[in-house]
Amino acid sequence: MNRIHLHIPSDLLFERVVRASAAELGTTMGFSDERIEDLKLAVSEAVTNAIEHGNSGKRTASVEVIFSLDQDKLEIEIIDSGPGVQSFNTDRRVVEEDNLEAGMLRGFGMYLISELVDQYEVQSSSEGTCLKLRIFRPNKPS
Amino acid sequence: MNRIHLHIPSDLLFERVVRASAAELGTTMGFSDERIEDLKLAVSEAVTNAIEHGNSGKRTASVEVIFSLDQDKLEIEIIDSGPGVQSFNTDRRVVEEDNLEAGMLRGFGMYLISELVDQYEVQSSSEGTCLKLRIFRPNKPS
Amino acid sequence: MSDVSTVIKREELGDVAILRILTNSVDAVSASAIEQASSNMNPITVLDFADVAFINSAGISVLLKFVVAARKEGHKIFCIHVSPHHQKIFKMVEMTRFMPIIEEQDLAAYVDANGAQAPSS
Amino acid sequence: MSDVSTVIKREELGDVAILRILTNSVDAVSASAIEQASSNMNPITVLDFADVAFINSAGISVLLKFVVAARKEGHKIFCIHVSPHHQKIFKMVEMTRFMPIIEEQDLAAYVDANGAQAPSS
Ligand SMILES: Nc1ncnc2c1ncn2[C@@H]1O[C@H](COP(=O)(O)OP(=O)(O)O)[C@@H](O)[C@H]1O
Ligand SMILES: Nc1ncnc2c1ncn2[C@@H]1O[C@H](COP(=O)(O)OP(=O)(O)O)[C@@H](O)[C@H]1O
Repeated sequence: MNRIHLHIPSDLLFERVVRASAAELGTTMGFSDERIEDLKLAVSEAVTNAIEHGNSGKRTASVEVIFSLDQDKLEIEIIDSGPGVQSFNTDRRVVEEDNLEAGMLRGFGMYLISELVDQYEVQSSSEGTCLKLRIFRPNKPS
Repeated sequence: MNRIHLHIPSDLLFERVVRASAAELGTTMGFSDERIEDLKLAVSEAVTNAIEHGNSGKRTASVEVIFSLDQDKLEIEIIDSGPGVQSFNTDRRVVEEDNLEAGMLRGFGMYLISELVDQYEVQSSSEGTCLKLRIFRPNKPS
Repeated sequence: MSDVSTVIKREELGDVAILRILTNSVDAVSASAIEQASSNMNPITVLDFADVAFINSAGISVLLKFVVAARKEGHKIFCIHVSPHHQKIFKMVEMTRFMPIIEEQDLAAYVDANGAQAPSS
Repeated sequence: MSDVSTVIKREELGDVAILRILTNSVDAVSASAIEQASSNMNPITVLDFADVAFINSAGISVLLKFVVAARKEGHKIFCIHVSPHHQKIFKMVEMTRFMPIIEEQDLAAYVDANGAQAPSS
């Protein structure tokens, strides 16, 4: 199995670097263009949450990303050292009139992640949160 | 100062991930498109050498890449755990008839690196090699 | 990054304002520069996504600010040149209810019908 | 990755072989698939770099295999649609002495002069 590690400071500028790496690894895995777009978006949402909610934007706190490639899947772990979260809400979340009027324009991240990847897992404690995303290869290499 | 760490297995497939990260960070630094191409090529050559000559392609030996961004420059350290090198030859190296006939089609990497970056430094010992590349920002942010 | 003119190019086509998003990534980094253009809309405003390769939820959030600003004034907002992937994402979160996707020819037809000069192609 | 047909598309324009490199990265990963096409050249062969965004020295090395193969047969090899960045790199290592860069119209003119049908545009 191949592992790629990436550490970035908690600055949303560097979310773009993780995203670019994810795209490249999606290509390596032979994913379709559309699947690579799904991957980029899911990774982007997870890293954004790790920076904003996990590390509360403390630049000195880094976000660790581990990409694990094997025959049948790409697994991505996004790890922060924040206060953790009791439970994630991955219910369908759509734009609503009331929310627009109240200026509540966020909250799509976890729903998008849950829809875009094949599997996800959360491990969270007072030491931090690890979100694990998995995308499977369309068909096994011969 | 911002630091991004990246670890890859010694497989040339993952040189592309480092290159994609370098390109994204070049954009973040405000480098011109042409300068970003220079950066990508220099990083690509350095990572290729670290994989091929440093770690001799032993996949389990990882190559570490550290990007350090500050106000005036991007510095990239490419670190392997190979046997080290006495001295690098960065003389101008061009395609030559005799070499073509002898099938010697390599050896441009260090020359290209030395031309494309603003500064470079080598630290090498029997523990491994660290090649440090620097590219400066065109003008300081106000 | 913070210079709005490098991130949005504003054009008028008849009475329609067309805001061409020039950054390829509509995300937290480009959001504030994009947002500035939401103060300069027409009764009919079209966001052009031709150059946009990526949108995340921070990007969706800034797009919704255009929706909010348009609704306050009773204005209408549309989008054009949305990639298949982003059409999927927009449908998932029902963005399209508030920012319908239109076709280039429908925009041209509207502008023609309203007596404005269509740009020569 | 190893399927040559996905990495190189071979076309004939009159008696000229045009090898369109379809991968955007000419590097160690794509090298072996690209190299396979070097066994299928014409007396005049043109490498088309229109889709190529990146070339490193592992890529230069595989391009030189085309030069070597062409020289063995007394054939000529040219390249077309080389980006300004890669023109710079090719000049640095003097690739252009062995694989001159030509313009689209010069290729078309040559093909015309030699009585071949130019492709309808
Ligand atoms: N890494 C994390 N650490 C702590 N809390 C988190 C983390 N990721 C998500 N959350 C919590 O889950 C909520 C929902 O996240 P999300 O659906 O992405 O919406 P948004 O980030 O726009 O609020 C966040 O508001 C936050 O409270
Ligand atoms: N990281 C490294 N560790 C050990 N030796 C190296 C390293 N990088 C370069 N070298 C040595 O320097 C030589 C020149 O490298 P380069 O100019 O890139 O050409 P090439 O890699 O094509 O041989 C290599 O052949 C190798 O002997």
